[in-house]
Amino acid sequence: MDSSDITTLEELKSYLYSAMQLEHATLPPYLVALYSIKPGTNLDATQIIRVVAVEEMLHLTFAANLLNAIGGEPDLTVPGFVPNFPTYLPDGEQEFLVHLAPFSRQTIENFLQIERPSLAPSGVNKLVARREHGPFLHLGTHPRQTTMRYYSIGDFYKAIEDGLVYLEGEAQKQGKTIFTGDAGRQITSQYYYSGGGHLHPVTDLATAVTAIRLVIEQGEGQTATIYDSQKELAHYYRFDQLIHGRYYRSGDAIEHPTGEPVSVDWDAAYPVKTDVKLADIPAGSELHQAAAAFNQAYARFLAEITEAYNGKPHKLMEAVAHMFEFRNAMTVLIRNPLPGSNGLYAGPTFEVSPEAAGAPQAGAESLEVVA
Amino acid sequence: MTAREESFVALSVLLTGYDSVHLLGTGMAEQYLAILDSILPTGMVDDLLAAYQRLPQGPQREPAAAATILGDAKLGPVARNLIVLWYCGSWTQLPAAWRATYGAAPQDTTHAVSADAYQAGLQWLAAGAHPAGAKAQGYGAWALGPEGR
Amino acid sequence: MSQLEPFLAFSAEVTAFPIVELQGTGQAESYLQTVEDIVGTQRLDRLLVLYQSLPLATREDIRQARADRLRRDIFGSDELGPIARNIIKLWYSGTWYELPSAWTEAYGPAPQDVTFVVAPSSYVEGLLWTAIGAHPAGAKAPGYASWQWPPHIPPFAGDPAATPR
Amino acid sequence: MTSDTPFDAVIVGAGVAGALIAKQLTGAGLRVLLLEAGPGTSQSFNGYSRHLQQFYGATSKSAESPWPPAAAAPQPDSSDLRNNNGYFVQRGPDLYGSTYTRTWGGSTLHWLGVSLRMLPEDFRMHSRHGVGRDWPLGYNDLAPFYARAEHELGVSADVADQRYHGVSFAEDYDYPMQRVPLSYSDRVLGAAVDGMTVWFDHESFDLKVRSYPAARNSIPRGAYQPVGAVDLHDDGSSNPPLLGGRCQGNTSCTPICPVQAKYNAGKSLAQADRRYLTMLVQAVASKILVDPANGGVQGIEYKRYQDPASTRFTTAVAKGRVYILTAHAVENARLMLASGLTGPRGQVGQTLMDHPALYAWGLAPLAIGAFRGPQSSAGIEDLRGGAFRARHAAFRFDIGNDGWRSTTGAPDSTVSEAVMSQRLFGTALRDQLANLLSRQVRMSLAIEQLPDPANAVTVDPQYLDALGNPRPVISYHIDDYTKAGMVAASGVARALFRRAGVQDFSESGNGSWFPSVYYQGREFHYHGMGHFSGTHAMGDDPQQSVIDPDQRAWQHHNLFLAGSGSFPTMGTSNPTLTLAALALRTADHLVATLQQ
Amino acid sequence: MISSIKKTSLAEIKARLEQHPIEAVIVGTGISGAIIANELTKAGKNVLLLEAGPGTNLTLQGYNEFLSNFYGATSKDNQAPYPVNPNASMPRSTNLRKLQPGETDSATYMVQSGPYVTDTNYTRVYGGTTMHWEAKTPRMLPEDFKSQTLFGQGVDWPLGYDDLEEFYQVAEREIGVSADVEDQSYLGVTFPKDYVYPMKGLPLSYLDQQVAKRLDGTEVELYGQRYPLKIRPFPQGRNGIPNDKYDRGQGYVPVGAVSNHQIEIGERCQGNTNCVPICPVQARYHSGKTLAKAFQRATGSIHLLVQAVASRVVIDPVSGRVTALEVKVYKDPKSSEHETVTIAATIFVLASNAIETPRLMLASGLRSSSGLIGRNLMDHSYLLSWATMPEICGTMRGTSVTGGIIDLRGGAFRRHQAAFSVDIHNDGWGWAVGSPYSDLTTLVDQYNLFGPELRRGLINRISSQLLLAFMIEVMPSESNRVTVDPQYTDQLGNMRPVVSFTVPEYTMRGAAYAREFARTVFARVGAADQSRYDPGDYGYVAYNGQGYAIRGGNHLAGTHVMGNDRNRSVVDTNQRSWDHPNLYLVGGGSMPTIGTANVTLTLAALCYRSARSMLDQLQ
Repeated sequence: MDSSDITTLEELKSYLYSAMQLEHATLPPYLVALYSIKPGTNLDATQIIRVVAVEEMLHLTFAANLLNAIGGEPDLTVPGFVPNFPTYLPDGEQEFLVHLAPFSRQTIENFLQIERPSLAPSGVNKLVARREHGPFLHLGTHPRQTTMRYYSIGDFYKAIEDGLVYLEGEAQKQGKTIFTGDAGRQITSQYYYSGGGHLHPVTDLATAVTAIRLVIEQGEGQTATIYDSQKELAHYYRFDQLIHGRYYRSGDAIEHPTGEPVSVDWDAAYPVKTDVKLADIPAGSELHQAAAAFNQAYARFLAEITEAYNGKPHKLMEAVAHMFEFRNAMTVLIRNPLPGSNGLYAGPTFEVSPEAAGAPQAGAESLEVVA
Repeated sequence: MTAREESFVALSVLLTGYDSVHLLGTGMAEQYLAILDSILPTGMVDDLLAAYQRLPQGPQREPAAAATILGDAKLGPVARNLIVLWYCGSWTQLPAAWRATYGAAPQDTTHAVSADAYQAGLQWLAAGAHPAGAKAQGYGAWALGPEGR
Repeated sequence: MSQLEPFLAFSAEVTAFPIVELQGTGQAESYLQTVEDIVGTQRLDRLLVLYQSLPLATREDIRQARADRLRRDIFGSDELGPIARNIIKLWYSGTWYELPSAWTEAYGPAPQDVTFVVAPSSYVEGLLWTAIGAHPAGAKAPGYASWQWPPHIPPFAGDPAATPR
Repeated sequence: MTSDTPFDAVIVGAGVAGALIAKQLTGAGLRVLLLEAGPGTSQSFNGYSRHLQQFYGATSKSAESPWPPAAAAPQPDSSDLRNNNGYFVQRGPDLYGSTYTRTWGGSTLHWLGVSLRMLPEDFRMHSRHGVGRDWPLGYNDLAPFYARAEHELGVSADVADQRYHGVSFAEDYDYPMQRVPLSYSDRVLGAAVDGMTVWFDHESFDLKVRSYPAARNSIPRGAYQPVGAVDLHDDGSSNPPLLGGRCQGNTSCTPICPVQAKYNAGKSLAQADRRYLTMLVQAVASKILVDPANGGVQGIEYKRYQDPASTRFTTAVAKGRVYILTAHAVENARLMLASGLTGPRGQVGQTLMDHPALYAWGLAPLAIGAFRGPQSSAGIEDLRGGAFRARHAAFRFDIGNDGWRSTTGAPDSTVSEAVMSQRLFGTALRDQLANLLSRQVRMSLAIEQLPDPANAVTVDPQYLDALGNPRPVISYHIDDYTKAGMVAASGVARALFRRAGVQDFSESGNGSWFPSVYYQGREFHYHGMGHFSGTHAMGDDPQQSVIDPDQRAWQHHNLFLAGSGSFPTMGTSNPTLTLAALALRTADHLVATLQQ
Repeated sequence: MISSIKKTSLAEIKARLEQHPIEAVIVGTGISGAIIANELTKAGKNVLLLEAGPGTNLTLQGYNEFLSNFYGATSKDNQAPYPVNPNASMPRSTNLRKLQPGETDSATYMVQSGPYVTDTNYTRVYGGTTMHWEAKTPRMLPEDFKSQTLFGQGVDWPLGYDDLEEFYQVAEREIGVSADVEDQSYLGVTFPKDYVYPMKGLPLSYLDQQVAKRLDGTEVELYGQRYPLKIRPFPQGRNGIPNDKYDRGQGYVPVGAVSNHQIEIGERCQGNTNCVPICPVQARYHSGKTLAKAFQRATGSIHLLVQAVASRVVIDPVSGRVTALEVKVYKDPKSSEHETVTIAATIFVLASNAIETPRLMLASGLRSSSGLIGRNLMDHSYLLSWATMPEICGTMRGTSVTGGIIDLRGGAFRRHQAAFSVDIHNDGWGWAVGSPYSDLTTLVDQYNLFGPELRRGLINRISSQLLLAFMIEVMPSESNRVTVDPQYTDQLGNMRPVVSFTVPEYTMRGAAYAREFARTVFARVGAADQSRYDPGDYGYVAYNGQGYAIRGGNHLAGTHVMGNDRNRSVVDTNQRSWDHPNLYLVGGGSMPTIGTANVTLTLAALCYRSARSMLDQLQ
């Protein structure tokens, strides 16, 4: 048995929690880059980043469905769920930091690192030694072996898939199943905003495995092809189109897109201060208040999603509507000059503390509209 | 006061937003009920009062009044006329469609009911003023700020 | 850039949107430019200097005095009032409205003074929509089914409905 | 001069001019016959109270509502304008928007009581501004008579407020009573408006909301005794007034002051010496009988009716040494023309003027207590004079205390809109009315009009009244001078509302039934101010005027035409005080000549 | 979906014409043309599509340019996104004016010869009027097909509801209709057992719910019968939540934005409140979605020629068959420079719309033996009534319309007066008075507000706006018509349509009742009526002493009516011309009456039916 193997249900649950954390962690960087683009410019880039971000939301929801299916309780309000940027994510070969940064070539390259397709060579232990990184959060690490990490996100998910197969197999032998979760807690495509038919409930091993494979495919892609099984371009290649300035077409080879040109204007973005913190904004200023209010609202949003993932799936629709409101709040912050920063602009800081979220249960109520 | 008159005043309270003390204080209640009786077809005033009696209590009362009295094709125009009667002391001819459907009394013309009714109009009270040409507030009172309602 | 700060301060007071939100539209410079191009820098200067000379509102009574002065000296001015009103409309709708003919006769026509949407993005950034808890038709969509819930109308400082007078 | 008739003077019309002359002449022991076309129901307190009840019970509370005409003495009504089928035969092109009252006391029964003096420059429009014509008299000639008229009418004002545009007063003069206090809404508006500067060309005007002289009783100065309500009886007895010593704020000057704190001509008539005064009411003068040889008047034929509802009458002739027509600017001209007397070069009836007026109305930001106080207690007078009058009309503003009553028919219309259209009821209705009614603001913008011979009263035998007297036929248009004044005035009103934060509803008058004129692509709805004048203008030149400065007809040595018809121009003053001053001046002349 | 639609150059077309004879030429890329093209290519037919517009919106960039035009337009009218093109002009409402009796106004593309001035319009771009349609897709009522028999009004259809039912289903699938059968089963409309719409119904807006709260269950009385009222959702050609029960449990896959590369938007409506004039994400159906399928499937056998304006239908005088179509192909919308080509084919399908199709026929001198070409022009008459709700209802959100009142679409009263369907507009008084801009200018310029009072004033004034749009039935009348007149031509020299229209008395009776009905509804929900009809309005119609501003509905129909009798109709039930056996005139023009259903779904159903007949003819 490999040291990466999952052998208990609790272990599986903690893996799935990490998966949710991982999927969520990519959202803030994508959104900051997306909304830093000046309106009316970079139409292609806007579409590309937006679609990827939406799919990360889908993956997050899949992870929640998986966790719910085996009787877990997704909780996005746990302290530390939202990383403190910059943060580390695992990748295949080398370490890199993920930043909250404006749209730029460098930022897109950063995104390519995040989505880089890679699986550990066969026969190699998928866990590799982890270097010490100071205070930064580590995602994709082994829940039990904190000094180790997965070779790639793909390996991380593969471990989950293996764990599911193994544990369900064991359970079946005893006439039981690990899929004991309440089916009513599953989020279906009815409640998920975009892409009809993509999201399906997880109720047994088959649906669980389908879900995991979709996440892997949509995200990092498989090494052999740039399209996933739904004939969609994997995230890595979507971003790659911006670097190459050309769309991929069916049949194109990796790194050689031959489709229509993609026009990118790297300068048409607000120069948001990278990894901006509340502390960078003059205390007491309107801007500070607005940034703090955003964090607070974001924390409430996570609380609302948590509620949706815990038996009130219809709440997701409302949460999504609130997410659209964040878009507006984010663009407001991004277009405000940051005082004393030589022409840089502010942005959302995503510093979400339990205090910012208010009392844990008060989340949904406090979102009551003011009419 | 008869039960019917009491019911009429209670309906008027609902319609005008003034309490019964104010309404009875105008001294016009009996006269207004008589006007309704004289202009409307037989039984319609009682229909109106019955509709009022059927209203639920609580927060649904106003919406129900809006729907079943003011929103009713037959009773709505009558109720609105009654409000104007209280506020302005004048009767407004009912809408042509109403007259055609429910029958028009010869007295159903737009007219000021009486000199008393003019002076009793609630509109002046609402404005924090006095009927033009009557109930003057006294020399120089106009230089002070208004006391509304 | 020198004019931007007072322009924003004035705009914030007359639109009842904080500067952060005005900046957040990304339109501040182009609106300032629009106003300057049409009415001239000097005239806008005069408006902003006059604005800056208003008494600071620290107490309730002075607040009223300030509002009265703003109304009398700027909105009540033949020359500056139409500009001030146009600045409000600019922020709220992204549209520059042609100045009244009486103004043009008195202070001279400007060739650019026609009713126009400053830019497609200024339509999208109109504060009108934010104020009413909606979104510009055709942009910033609030998401599927969002329309079935009551609107989220953002609270704002000085709302007469929140602080009965 | 010896007397071969029982009367020294026959006066036609018991309005303010007739009343003042009658009072002066009888005071001098001269015998006066006063003919009044309308009924005398307003003489007694009870009769007056019945008029008040009539007003309370009227469906439309128009200016004429308490004063319905007798069948034999019809009068114009403001509702006639809706379909142009009333007493006036209006030939246009524009509609003449004013009305008057033919009853004992005349139009002072329903006037507002504004008693402004004319500006010195108003008397010299041609010399000063190159438009209109000059008066044969100047401000200084009239000033003593103004003072006396102010005393007769009982005008409340402070001299300190009234010195502007060259208006001057004798050194120790002040009005008989203190000014009427400004209403709360005047003060709120004043706080916003005062210090506002308006530029016309290169001339600047600082605006101020100021109290105007009002013929309404307030707090007397010194020994002045205000005159209250009239109570005359048929037997000639009269009771001391019980009411009307002071304005109570009935907000009803027009159409009727319930307590008669506001001056009406009856008050002067009640003071006439009854020993020398004979009053005939329901006596409609129908023809002036003239000696064709010398133009002298030999008598005035009149038709007397017994029942105001009937048109049965008897005809008689009144004779006196002199004849004084004080019937009204229109009625004087009409009677002359009906008698075939057209004046020098046919000027009788010509140069009819009014103050076409615009309304500006809106909602104040806070409750200002509309519908309280005298109907109006302040105005803006600063644009009554100035060099701009060479190019466009001057104007003055009256600030109303009666909400939108004149403009929309509030408060009834506000109630009706809320109930019938907006379908409100209960507390929501009450809240809305409380909120809207108390914030209503209205101003009248009265615009000067120049004398134009084409604007005229004429008669036409095909248009007769029930007694067979010809009805007034009116040709009228509003010229560019006045229209340009409308543009200026509405611009000032708009600016003023802006400073005061008043929500402007004036534009919503576009569906209004008030007549309208078009100018520079804009539509202006206007109404009349009841300021009829110019129909028998005075002058120094017997060829260029109908009467001399004593109001004596150039062509008829014993005929006087008194009233605002005598004005060569009218500036922006409400005409009553000036016509009262002229009447007193003529009375002096008559006393002096008749006592010889 | 990724589409591989390409324009084909004129040179290529000419080259192809020599090698492969074209089986069907279709004029117009709106929904009728698209459906027929798709059906014919499914059967392997060789099709040429002609589009008068330049087709810039074939790409996402082009589509977004339309959106950007809209954002930047001062007037946000129906045609705001679509550039002026003098070679393929379209009606625009912005410069209409009231006509004096007997006057004709030729200042706009569609010549108005009165007496009523209509602001009805259609769009001459790739995708046709589905580019700006609102996408309401109610079926016609069974009684609508028999209005002469049942009510003594109009004419009966040669087909009945049952004949069309299966085609309604196909059309609902193609358009991608979101609705729930239980909401749409009323007044005799039936569905097969187990039928569900492809997607679930869109939720009612908060505004609808506030109205429904107080209105549902109340009744109105009309000619002795009582009609209970209810706020119901409309079926919408707009992506919602797919119904997994659709197609016997197969489910439904919505079609999102059509583009030449992956963009993945439009699989679900986002509530842009902008269905008209352009859906920013293409969640609302437009015919480009259908054409994308055709091109995807049959790249070689379908060709699209843009900037091609059909100018003459050429007839063999002996057989009456169409021998060719003359087409003016222009190089640049700004210039009249063009080349006239003659295109022969086996069958010809005119699918340009109920104004342009008769215009082309009449311009070709083809008046039809029944003389009915261009006559019986119908369009729904709209009467607007607007009011202020007693509380803030969040107006200006959601799709243009989510709910309304359909209870008076049918009933015995139709003997006396027109039926109507009522829309509750989620965009406030925009259609009536230009809200919210007019509210802003009134508050700032007239009410002299600024600062917090202004902001609160806007909230109170806009967020509680309620607008009821009454879509009133119009019956056919031969004097309501489209004609042509050689003195009125466009830049290419094609004759422009001349429209004469009188709002029929039957409709005005319905309008007068609609006004009363609106007052009743307002009274019941406690809304304050704010409606005013200006006698200076171009669409002002006086009726019985009252005046009403009547608006056009863009539901054009009747101008080449179908029937069983060749002397009283222009086309047969397959929309084939009685006079010209290889010519099809398709679209709303074939509809004998329109009832109170927005015409698109029904005309789409007719096109599916006709496609079968065309395939038979091409065998």
